[in-house]
Amino acid sequence: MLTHASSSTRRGLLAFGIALALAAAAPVRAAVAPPDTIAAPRAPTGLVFADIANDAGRAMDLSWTLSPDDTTGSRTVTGYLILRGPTPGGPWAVVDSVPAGTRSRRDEGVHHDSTYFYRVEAVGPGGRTLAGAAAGPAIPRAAWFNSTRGSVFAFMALFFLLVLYYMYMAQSGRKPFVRRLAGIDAIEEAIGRATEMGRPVLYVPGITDIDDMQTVAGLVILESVARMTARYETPIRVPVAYPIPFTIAQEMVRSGHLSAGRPDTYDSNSVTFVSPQQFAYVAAITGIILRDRPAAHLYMGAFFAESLLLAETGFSTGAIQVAATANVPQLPFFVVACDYTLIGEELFAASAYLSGEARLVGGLKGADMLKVAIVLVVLTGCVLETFGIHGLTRWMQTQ
Amino acid sequence: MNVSHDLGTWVAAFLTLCILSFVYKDNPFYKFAEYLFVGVSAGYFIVLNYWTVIYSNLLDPLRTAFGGHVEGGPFRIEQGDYRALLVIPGLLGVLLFTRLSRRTAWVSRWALAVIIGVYAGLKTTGFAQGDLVAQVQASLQPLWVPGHLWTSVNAIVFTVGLLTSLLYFFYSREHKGGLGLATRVGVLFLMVSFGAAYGYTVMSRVSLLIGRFQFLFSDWLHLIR
Amino acid sequence: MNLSALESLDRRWIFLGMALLVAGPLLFPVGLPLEVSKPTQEYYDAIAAVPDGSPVLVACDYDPGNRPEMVPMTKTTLRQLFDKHCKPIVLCLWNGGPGLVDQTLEEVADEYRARGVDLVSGRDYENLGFKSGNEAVMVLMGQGITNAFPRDQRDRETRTLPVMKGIRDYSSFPLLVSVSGGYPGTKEWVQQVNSRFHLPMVSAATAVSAPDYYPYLQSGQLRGMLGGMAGAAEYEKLMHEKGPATRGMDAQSLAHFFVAACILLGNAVQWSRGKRGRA
Amino acid sequence: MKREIPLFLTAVIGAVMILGFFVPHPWVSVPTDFLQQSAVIVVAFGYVLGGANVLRVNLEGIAKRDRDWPYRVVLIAGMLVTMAVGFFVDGPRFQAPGTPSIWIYNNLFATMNATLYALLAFFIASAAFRAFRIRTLEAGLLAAAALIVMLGRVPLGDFLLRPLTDHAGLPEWLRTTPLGAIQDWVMNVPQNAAKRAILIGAAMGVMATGLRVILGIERTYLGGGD
Repeated sequence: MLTHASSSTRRGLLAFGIALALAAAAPVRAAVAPPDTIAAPRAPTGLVFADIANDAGRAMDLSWTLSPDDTTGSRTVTGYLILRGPTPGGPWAVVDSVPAGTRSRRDEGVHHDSTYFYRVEAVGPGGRTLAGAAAGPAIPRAAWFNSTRGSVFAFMALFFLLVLYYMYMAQSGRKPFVRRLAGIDAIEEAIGRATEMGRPVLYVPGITDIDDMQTVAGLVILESVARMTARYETPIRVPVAYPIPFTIAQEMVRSGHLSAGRPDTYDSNSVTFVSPQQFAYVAAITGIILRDRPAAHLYMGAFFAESLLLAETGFSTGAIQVAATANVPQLPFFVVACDYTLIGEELFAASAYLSGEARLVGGLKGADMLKVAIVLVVLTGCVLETFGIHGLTRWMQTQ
Repeated sequence: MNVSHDLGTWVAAFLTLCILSFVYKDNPFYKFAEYLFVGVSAGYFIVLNYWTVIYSNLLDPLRTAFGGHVEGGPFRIEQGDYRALLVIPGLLGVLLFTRLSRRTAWVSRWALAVIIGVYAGLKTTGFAQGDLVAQVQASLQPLWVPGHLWTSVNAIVFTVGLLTSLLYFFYSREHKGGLGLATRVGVLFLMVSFGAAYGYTVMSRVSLLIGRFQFLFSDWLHLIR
Repeated sequence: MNLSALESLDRRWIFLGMALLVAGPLLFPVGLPLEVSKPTQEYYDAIAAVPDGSPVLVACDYDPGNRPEMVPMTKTTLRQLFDKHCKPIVLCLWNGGPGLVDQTLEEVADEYRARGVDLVSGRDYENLGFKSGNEAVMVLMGQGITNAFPRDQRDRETRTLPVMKGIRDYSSFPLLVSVSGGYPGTKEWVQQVNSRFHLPMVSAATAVSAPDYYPYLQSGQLRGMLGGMAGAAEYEKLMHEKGPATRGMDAQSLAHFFVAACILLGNAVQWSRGKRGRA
Repeated sequence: MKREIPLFLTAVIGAVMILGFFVPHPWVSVPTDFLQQSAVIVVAFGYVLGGANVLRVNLEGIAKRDRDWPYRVVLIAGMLVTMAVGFFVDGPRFQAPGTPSIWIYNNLFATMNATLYALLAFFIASAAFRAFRIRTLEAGLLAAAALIVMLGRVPLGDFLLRPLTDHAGLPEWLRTTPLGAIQDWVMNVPQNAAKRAILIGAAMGVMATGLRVILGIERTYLGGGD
């Protein structure tokens, strides 16, 4: 594994030891035939090397034609040694040994952009024979661009440019049109209903930590929700599973009250830290649902198996429930038990729409444009494939 | 009845029943088991991460680095042998603990920034290649295969489902007219996929219960093989 | 029948029904006949196509929470590999998993040792153990398996193990088997390793995540897949085993019918109430 | 200082990681490899920190004598015993067969972990009964697909149908596994199409987030404060 000169010598010695062991074992294996009848094997020929494309220059592929004596059943050849040196004249170091019948090897002990020469040697009980000339100069090139990933680069670059363009547009005042999601109306309706009934709103920002973007989206939506509840003077309850989202949730609710012009109504107990433990968290939420009887349940964020318990308990109290998650396996439980469910990326779209932040909206618009591009690519590709033209499909094949 | 004589199995069976009692109602036995579980798993995670990562990927290589047994050469970093450089992640890891105090918590952002940066990069490229490009590429299929009517019908249904579902998540225009029609078709496909997910989730959950009953009946009570 | 009585049904009656329907067939098995589905067959074929004796990377990303689905799959997979004299290189990226994964591996190895097959840990198979970091570990392994895992589950130095000789990075493996309980799991291996390092892979997944992996199956990113306990049971059938998944399928069948009945009955109750409401 | 340096670090590191995907040259790949190794290590510290947090929260609970404080004592006892055994009794080979750590793992951790998830089987049945409402065409389709998959994926469905469908004149799939075959079709065609759309959409969401994090627009992870 190590490439420094001294280490490759060490490695060479190791491989040489293996070769000696092979040679030492050979007389035992050749016991059936008298040892003196076995001649040294004839040399392997045609050693060729090939640099591996699109790599960091850490390996060189070698292949050769077997020694004519390397046939099945023959014991003349027991294996091959691969030798490597910095010049056609050596000094040579054994870098690998392979058993008889092997035609190729990858030398992974090279350093990028250095010059190497290779030789291959047949080993048998009768002796060792070095192949005629050294192959070289072999230079493992370190590539500056992995050309098999061109299509990934193209899609990524297109996407980033679109997003940046629309962000720029949005910031310079030409905010792109983004339709209002039906889910947002549903959230407002639920809050309105809770206000009418004089009961609190329950807001659950998911069960994951801040490293999950769904939690972030959930907390962004929380700010808008808190603004609405502050305006209506409806209490809000926010149980949070992790410490960092907890502090952020507090801030979001406070700033919601602030931007509604009601900093005085902010209740520091409305956001509570529960426990990252899934079932303890669920038990706390179902406790709130059954005890405080909120009239609106908003589940916005990442949910796992607990979605089913939340949706069912919430359903049984007759509250309006709106859910949003990008955890697809949990969506069916929300869809059947909630009044409205934001599906997958609608969670992020809602957070962009509600925050109204130009850059988020710009990002949304950029993603929309890439969707149009994908629809066009799929349509074009399907037509091309139907007529037996595979160029586009092949270009998108990546490594 | 020939029940188990192993203390561990009895402890495990007792805890299994404590937790299963939750389906009757929340009770002290369930709570006992739940808190014990949180404690044991927190302790176990610390031990596990210490020995398998902090010790083997950080402290052990650092000891070698500062113990004077430096092998290899100038290129060892290329081979993933970082030695003394590992002081950097070690320091960042320790910085995380400034979170325990409110006043020093901002220092932990440095460590957090490194993690967030690494995962932002990894996820962006991983999703771009594995999900976006590879999935779009696999969708480029012939819509008409002569002589294979059923294959062709499926290819067309699939493509219609894919494109209309994709358009459902289109926010730049109101869902009216042609787009409205497409998104209404798309939502039907989405609902079928949620139904399938529902069915498979049922299968998963039932399997877990089967596993627990298999434990109680075989390991503990020896009722079944 | 008066459905309105069911409206206020205590849900514990449903729990009881579920418990009885699962327990019954476990105690008194029937053994319903199984048909092998296409993804399962492909999973089996992909492993069968691996050259005999080669090392195979087996990522066991689960914890005891998924045990009834994951462990039977892992065991049958290991048996298919050991039968081919392949060398499973096992690892686990889930915090809760390494103990369970290690025992599963050792139990299967013990079966073979009991039959007189000479299997030695570190020579014929290897458990690299746990590593935190999810995707970062996966990509790091592309630079060198032993760089990510300098020491294994038994605290041995992995570089010196005979089984690791000749294993450098992903190019040393003909196949990756991802036994996946969720995140991180098959999806992340597809994104970070299958595409990036061009390593063919198959997935043994929980039923919850199986539908999510169907697009990968269609695109060829996955060569085959076991979906949930049903997939595990079909795989056992292909391997001529009568394992825990096969034995659980009767209970599984009844429980599915029970849930289906709950959906229909629950809605019938609602509809009858709705009609009365309108009348 | 408190915000700028982390934002700068994230931006540079994120950009280098993306670059490392396209550029195999060691000048880029070596730093990215080092960053990945660093991430692995820092994440492990994160778990230790998580444990320290659990300890702190529960000690506070006990000090305040809150409602659940006796349970919190159980929690802390379980945690400390597990750690003491893992660090001082077993050491780095704590996962070898027969150690006290493995006993705790098997009989306490694994048992309770598995049983907590098994509870869901009960809840899924009651949720099916009480919170699965077919009020719209969409919900109807969802229910139909769910029923087909549930009954088609297990042997009992086709076993019961076989006496009805096993007639010589019918096609093979209908004769042997009618529900299984429909289940296969649902999974491979309509559900697969929608899943792929969701997958592609989610990929764009992640990429957009990645871009925002790198540009320093998305900074929620920095938490509150100045």
